Amino acid sequence: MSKRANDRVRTWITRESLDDFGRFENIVREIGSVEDGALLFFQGRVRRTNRGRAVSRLRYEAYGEMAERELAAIGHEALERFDVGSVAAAHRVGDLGLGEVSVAIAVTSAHRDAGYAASRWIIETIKVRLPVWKHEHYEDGESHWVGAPPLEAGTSSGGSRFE
Amino acid sequence: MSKRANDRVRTWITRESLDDFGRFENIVREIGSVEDGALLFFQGRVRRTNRGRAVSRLRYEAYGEMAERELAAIGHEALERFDVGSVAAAHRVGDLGLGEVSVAIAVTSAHRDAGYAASRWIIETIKVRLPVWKHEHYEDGESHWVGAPPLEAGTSSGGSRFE
Amino acid sequence: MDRISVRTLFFGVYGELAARREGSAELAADSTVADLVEALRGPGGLDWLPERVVVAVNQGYAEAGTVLSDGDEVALIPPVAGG
Amino acid sequence: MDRISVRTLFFGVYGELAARREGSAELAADSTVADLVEALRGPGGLDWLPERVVVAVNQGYAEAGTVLSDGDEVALIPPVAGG
Repeated sequence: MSKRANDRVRTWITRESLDDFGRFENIVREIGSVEDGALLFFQGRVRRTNRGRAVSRLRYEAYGEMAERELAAIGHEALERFDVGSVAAAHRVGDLGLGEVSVAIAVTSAHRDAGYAASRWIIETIKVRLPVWKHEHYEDGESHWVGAPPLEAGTSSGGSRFE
Repeated sequence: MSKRANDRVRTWITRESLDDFGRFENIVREIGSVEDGALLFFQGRVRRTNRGRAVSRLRYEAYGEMAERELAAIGHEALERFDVGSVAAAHRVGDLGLGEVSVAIAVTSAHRDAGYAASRWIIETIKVRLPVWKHEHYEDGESHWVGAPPLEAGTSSGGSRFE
Repeated sequence: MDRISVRTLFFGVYGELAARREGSAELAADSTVADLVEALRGPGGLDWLPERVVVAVNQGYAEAGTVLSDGDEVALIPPVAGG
Repeated sequence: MDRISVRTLFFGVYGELAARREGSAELAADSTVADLVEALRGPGGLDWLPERVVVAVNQGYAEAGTVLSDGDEVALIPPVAGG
């Protein structure tokens, strides 16, 4: 592989929309190579229904500097663990509406086996390691920090005390 | 799922470039829904090196009408086999240069498990079922039908008798 | 009808080896795919064609025992290599 | 120095439950992450904080036995939910 690892990994945390495929197309063109026969692009999007509740919108909060570091570390670790050519990964923070992209991951590789495996590993690793939290708002007016333990009666409704 | 199966599958064989992500972005927007939390987009590209040989360009030939039928059947079968919301898949024919996209597959799904599985199943199924053939040209001037049995001495070099 | 005529298509390396992309074959009525392949492979014919070659009839994969009809389109399918 | 001071950060639901996103804590020198968590959970404190809460020190995940230094940034990390 002729490019150095740093030229083959691009990661970032952003308040700006990640909906546009084209942004990633340009990055893949920069960091990929003609030795890559496969591109795998994953987008996570805000789904209307989560655990049976109708979501209206949500907010992602990140531990900014640490999240940047962790995402970069995940990208570089993917390059070491899998036979892939390049990795681009971004996570959105702030307020997102239905259908908006919360996370996007592009992996190029010589062969598709490594690409599928790396893409899957990156999203699973983001979900356990990236210091990002999701505050879901529901159509019934309630809100909830996803992954948080259930609160005692009286504090679970009426939404967040912070906003 | 509110959309009928025909509105959730889009497949085509084309001589036109598939390189542009944006084309797929628009199709995904048409056939996907806000119940889809995951999008998986796969591109197969012309790789410089194949089985140790330096590829200069290649040509895909398809059994046109049958290929259209088979690709549509694969798309619909994916919808039945996996819990996915929509499938878009296209295969290129004609002359392709290095780095050009030969096949592109977009799958949307409520959850990423089904999306990864369906995307992988579609590309593997295309590779065994779609009546498409690849004629590789190498930098040394030779050419070869991929998957074809080795020809006898004297016929293996000098390229195809057809073009 | 005692005899039927089918249209034959040769794709990929088969087109190259047969030195043609299209042809036609005359067969006895009620001939099967296997009968056609045997006829094509016969004396002076396409002896390189695998006995168990993959065949599509009227644009769908067919079995060796599939019975052919007059006017059928029969494609000889080398190993596919899409993707 | 007998005492150290660390900056504490509360993310996600912890910020909500603590009714603050930032704070500070005074500890004996050579205190560990576990000592800080025990102090935070103490009388009149954040009794809902899990004993084995995930903690980052200076923006990297840390162990319960990690020794803290004056000026460290210590984040209390609820279950993450990115992606």
